[in-house]
Amino acid sequence: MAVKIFIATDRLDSVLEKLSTKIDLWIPALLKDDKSGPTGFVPYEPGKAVAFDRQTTMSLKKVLLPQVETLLRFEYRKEPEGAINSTLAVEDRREARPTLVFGARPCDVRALTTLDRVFSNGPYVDPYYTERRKNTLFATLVCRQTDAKCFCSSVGGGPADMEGSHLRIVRTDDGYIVEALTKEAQSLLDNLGDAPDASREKQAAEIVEEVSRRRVGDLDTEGSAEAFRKRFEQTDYWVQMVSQCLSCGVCTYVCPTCYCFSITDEAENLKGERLRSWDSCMFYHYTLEASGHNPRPTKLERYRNRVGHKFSYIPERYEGLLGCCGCGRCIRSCPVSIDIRQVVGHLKENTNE
Amino acid sequence: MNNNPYLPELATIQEIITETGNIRTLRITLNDKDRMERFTFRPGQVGQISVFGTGESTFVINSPPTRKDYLQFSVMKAGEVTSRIHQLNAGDQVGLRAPLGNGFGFDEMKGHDILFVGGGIGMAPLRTLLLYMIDNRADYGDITVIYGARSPKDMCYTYEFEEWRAGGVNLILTVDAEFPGWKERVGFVPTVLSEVAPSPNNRIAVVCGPPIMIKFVLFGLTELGFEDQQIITTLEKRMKCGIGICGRCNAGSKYVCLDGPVFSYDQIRAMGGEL
Amino acid sequence: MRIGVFVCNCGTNIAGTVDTKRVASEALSFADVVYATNYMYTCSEPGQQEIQRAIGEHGLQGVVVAACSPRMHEPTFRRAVEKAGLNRYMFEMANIREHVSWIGNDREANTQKAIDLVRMAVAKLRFNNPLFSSKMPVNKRLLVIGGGVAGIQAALDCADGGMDVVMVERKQYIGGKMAKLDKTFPTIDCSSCILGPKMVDVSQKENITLYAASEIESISGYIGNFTVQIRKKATYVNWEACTGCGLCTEKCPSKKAADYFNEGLGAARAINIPFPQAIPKKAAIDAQFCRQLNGKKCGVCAKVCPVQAVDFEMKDSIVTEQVGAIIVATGYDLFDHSAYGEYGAGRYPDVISGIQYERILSASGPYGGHIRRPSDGKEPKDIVFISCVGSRDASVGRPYCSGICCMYIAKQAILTRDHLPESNSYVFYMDIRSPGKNYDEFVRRAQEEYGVQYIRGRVGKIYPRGDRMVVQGADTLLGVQVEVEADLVVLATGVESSAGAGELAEKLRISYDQYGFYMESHPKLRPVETNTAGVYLAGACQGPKDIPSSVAQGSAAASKVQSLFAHDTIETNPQVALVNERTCISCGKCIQVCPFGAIQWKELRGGIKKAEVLPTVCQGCGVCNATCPPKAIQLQHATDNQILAEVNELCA
Amino acid sequence: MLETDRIQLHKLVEEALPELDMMIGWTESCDPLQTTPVFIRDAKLISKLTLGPFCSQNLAGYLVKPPALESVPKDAKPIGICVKGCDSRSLVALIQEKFISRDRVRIFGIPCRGTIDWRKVAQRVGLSDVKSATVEDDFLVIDASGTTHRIGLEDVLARKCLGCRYPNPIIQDVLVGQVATPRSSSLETTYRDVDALDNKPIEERLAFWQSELDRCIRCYACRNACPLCVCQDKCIAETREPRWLTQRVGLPEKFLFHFIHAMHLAGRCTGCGECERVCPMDIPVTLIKEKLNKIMEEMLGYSAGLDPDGVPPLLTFNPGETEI
Repeated sequence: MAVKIFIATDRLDSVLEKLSTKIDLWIPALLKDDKSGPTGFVPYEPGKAVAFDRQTTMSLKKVLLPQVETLLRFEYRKEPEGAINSTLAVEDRREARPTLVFGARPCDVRALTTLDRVFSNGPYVDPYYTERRKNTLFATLVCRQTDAKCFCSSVGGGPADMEGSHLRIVRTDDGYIVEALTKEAQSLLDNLGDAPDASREKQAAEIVEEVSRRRVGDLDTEGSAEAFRKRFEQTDYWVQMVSQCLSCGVCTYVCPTCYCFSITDEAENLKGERLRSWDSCMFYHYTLEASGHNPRPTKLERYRNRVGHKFSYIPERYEGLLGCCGCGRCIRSCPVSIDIRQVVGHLKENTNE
Repeated sequence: MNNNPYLPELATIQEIITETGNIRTLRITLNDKDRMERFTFRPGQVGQISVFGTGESTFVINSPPTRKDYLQFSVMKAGEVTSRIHQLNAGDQVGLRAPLGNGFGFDEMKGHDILFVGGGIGMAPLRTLLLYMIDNRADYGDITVIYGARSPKDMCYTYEFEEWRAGGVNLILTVDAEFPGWKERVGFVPTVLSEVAPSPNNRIAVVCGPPIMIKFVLFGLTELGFEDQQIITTLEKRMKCGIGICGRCNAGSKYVCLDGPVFSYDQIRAMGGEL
Repeated sequence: MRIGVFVCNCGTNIAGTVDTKRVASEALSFADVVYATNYMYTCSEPGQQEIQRAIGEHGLQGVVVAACSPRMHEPTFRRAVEKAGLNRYMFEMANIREHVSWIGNDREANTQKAIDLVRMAVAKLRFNNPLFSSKMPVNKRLLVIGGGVAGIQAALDCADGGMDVVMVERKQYIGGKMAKLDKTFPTIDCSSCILGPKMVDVSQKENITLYAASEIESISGYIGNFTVQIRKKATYVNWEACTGCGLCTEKCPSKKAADYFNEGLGAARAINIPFPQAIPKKAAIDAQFCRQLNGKKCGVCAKVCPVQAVDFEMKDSIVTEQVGAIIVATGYDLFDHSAYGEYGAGRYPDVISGIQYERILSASGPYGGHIRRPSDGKEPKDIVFISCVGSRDASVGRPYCSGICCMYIAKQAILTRDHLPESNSYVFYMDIRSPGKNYDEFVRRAQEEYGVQYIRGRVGKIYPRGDRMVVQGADTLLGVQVEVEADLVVLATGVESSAGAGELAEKLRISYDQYGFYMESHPKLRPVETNTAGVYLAGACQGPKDIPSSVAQGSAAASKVQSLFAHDTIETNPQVALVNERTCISCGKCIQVCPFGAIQWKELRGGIKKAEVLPTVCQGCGVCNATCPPKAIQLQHATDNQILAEVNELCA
Repeated sequence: MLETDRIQLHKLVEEALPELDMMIGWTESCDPLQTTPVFIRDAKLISKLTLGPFCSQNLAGYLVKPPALESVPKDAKPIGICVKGCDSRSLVALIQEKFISRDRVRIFGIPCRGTIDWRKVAQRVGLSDVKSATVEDDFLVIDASGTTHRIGLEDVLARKCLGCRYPNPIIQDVLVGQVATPRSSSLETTYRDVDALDNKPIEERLAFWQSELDRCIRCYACRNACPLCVCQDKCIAETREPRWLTQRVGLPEKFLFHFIHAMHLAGRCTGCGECERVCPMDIPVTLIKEKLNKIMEEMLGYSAGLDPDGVPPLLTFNPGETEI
């Protein structure tokens, strides 16, 4: 059982290829042939360039919560003589194969703590997510490429935070040191490489130590739940905060903790399926009722709800845990540069104004 | 329920009752006879009815748990799913996920006088509790029902008003405007409420109806001296999963599908706007 | 939903190349179909009864009939399902005859196609909703636009039926082109003798209101309830007072005004009554030629008028009329032959148009009925008629046949011989079109009894030689070039749409073809109706026509109006567009594009504007739906979801 | 020069603000390469207004998108807005379609020398931390990860700017700064990217769009950022009544969405490029609209947003037209 191996930079692809024979492997990769273009997690294919140099545009949540998945299939069966009482068959087919996400970031893995509580620890357990979650391991990179939009340390995480990860990846000058953090992960490293030599191990340890000391982001979220409740009715505050908002769904789709979904049926003649697809609380239709009433009719209520969800409602519902992992994707991808840190930061300022 | 809370149980429509021009009542039974026999729920809990190929929609189970021949749902034609439900016939197959939600605290109401205030289709959630109380009549004090609709043609459950009265219910009916042949009251529900002026002493008010009616009834009840915690209503929101996961039916940190749909007025006040 | 499918054999019409039994049995496998059968003649009485029986027996909520074109029997089947208690719009038709059995012989392919069409119809029906019509009151007044013979006939027919009629005529007199004619073919009876009494009737009927020298300003509303604004043009004579004595014309010093009635052959006074029999017989001032109106000192007419009817200050005025139906009878114009350079482009005074010759022939015309040529007033000896000038000639944009020229040339040639027995008439023609009753006989008479020389061929060139004209052409029957020297050349100028026809069509929201002729609803089955309900066509505004056809159409349009006016209310067609106010974004694009003016703004509380469809005006064309970006406006019987369902089935 | 313009703008806004309901402009954001829209009612905030090549957002859309202005009463004061050349065309198009009445806006016209595409900057300096970015003459000076980069402005301008024919506002009440010179005066230059794609074989074009649109995540940023996508909350991409699209994320749905979007803009798109700029997946979606715009110009001689009184060709018909 290997606990720790070294992978030279030029051997990464062959190691990944070997790994992909043991387990379904997902890696962060360029989605467009442009080194600064969008990135996301994709199933490994030989030769596919790993995008390790930065945080991915899209988070890894789709590994556990695909943008669209089939919940159920159904079929009406008719008697040959066109009987009125056609019978109905409904099945749910779930498939959760052992999966490894290689090259996750601490913030992304931390985001799963939110998803876990919602999908697996509520009064109802979502079997689709939960079964995938149980079968998925994360090899997480000690994160050295944070930028001005990252704030993981502000929301309880950190660039070297390995909570929820099964393997740790440290990028050194000439390669990667991968270390199994859990027993189940050890066998994955078998026959993949040799243990690192002492100097590399020392370098890795120094990196881990150095990164662990970093504080990424200076947002103070202490008391934000309370501050949000006080701000809730202050329309002026929210108008000021969201006037720029275009009400598009980018922030929610790139967000690793945004999990809201819709369920729709699609059928052709007698057969069909029930789909679950990502939805966004930024969309008008998200809460639109059949009567025409909409409790969150404008971007003001919708944006407020998003902030509330992450910094007030989720903490209130789930033992104080914030619904934000500080990855900064919503800031990076926002077409109008809205900064959620500002919105949350201001919550506590002059609450009485 | 099975281990997949998204998987509906198959059910068959036994009977369809046309209540009004756009409201129909379905009486359905689960295809699994054992399940149907073991099926229990609290008045006020809801079910998700699936019309496969169109989708799911949430309705309160408006038959009481004390009457188990069928589960009854009243459906007003409004959106895609309800329109499709209106095309169904007895014998057709649907899916059902139930019971969901919290239901009324009928035990805590024991020994109290009860006031029901319902408007239009809003009578549906009240009916389940009302029939439950009729079936356990001795546990409750005075039961007064104020039920209003736009016109007699828009009133549901007219065929069982006599049964309600026979069950010891003070049933007060009203319509918005004069109508040929109408012998009961005329006027909006909040107005009738202030005319009837039921005493708030030891009484719990259960309100359901269109938002505008609820607004004025709440105002009226407060005028009459009802405290917030004496007033109970059920909320409606767009729902998808019905099990507190999909995220949309929240009001503050509460999910209407999971923590509701029944809330007392003081709870609603604490939840903030966005209703 | 419970759907029944009925596949029609149509005898062997369909069953000959489609396995209808298989289509029916396949239909049973479609969602919601609970009953399917095939039948020999579904449209027959027993066939309809079978549908009604099945509706009762199987609790059907919707019916699909796979048979012929819905144009044929959709109304039949709708009535049938309605009798059985279904809403008539819970019915769909799959056309497996015109679209399948009649156009292919491959039984297998046909059967498969029929199955596809039925599957599409079923898919659509699953999204159908019951539709209901409403009733609107009918204002039983008729507007006739155009006072030519067609309009006169329509107006008189309706007035005889007791209806109020409003007639609007652009010129200052009614009678149209026919009033200018001398005699009419093939009977050679006097045009003004047969038209005159009808014109008088129009002026004397109490229930006809005549607005001459007036034009349609705007039209709004819909069948049964139109509001019409009429612009009464300034005539500078108070017609209430004018007695038509003619004193003003006599004294008018402006003697060189254009004589429109005589097609420019004579000269008129600036104030005049166009012709003695004019209805209304009222004088009007031609502002272009009036000295007083052109800033010179005159005012003679005002001074001599015994009733002080002349009013130089008169302005156009607008009157509003409410009507329930409109007959458009705006007639035609004659082709301007100056387009033909080879015929002198209108530069030779002795190359004239047919209508000018008509005025020459007329006893009330500029030459008192004596045939003279315009250049020097000499009696012509050799006269050449040339047909198809501005007809059947794509090079001048007139590829169609004007229908009347062959006949009027024959008539004019005969009349010429009557007037000038010594003269010679030649007719250059392409083909002779004489399909009416007694028409061909008439042309033969011209050739055989009157010795008119018919030369089949096109004229290549006309040019002057001395004081005569040389007509050069080919005799295609003999295959030789011919040259005829003539004193007078009459060009049979063709028919074109009336000037301003397009603008009027826009106001009426009716469609017109590329030549400006108004489009009928159906060329065979609805020849006098337009696609705008309540607007009917009569006469040459719809296409070239002779007098009998114009009169017949006038009466036909009148009968359409009378059957409309036989009801106090009309049922609206619910197959129209409807706006979902919740999704309407108030962009107004539907209002801009609606060809019928059927959409207007509706103001909601708070000043928010939303589009609103006038169901009686809407013709269900769907342009609005195609234009509406959020698809908030939907055709009730062809919603996006219905069409998408059909497309999905087609692609399945 | 930029600083002079900024001061001029502040002065002009200061004078105008008392007569305005509010002023919409740009201000600095947490990203040195991108500004963020700012809505000013308080004179104290005027100093935050900024100008220059980082002001890429087209602000015209805010005039028609809820809730910024929906509740503004009819008799309210006009709204001040900063517009570049391309933004002004959007404004003109909205005026043409009567979404905005001309007298409800006070237009501060900003001649534009091109806007910066942060992706092009990233291609040169990497995605590492950009600490600051300034413009010095024709250069962009970037301090990123401790290194100073000096890049020619021309090399990092947005794609749409390179073929810009209208850098100066079409309409304005006041002009801030010096008139700019158009980068293009011909269809060839403006539509060079369309032509380049059109010249490829059809299979290649199909493959191009398949691979580009495959990245679409249906976040609708392109739609919501488009100033002329006036349906917004009522967009048929999300409705079931009618149901044009399913929620699946296959290519058919993505194609359908993007082509419906483009068709709805036929004869209306002013080529501001916002759809492309905001795409988180870097899909060149403006190219689809550019193709339509080119057809409009060639076939009907029409270019949207140039004439406040013009009628878009698809909203009219000519009575003399032969095929009606």
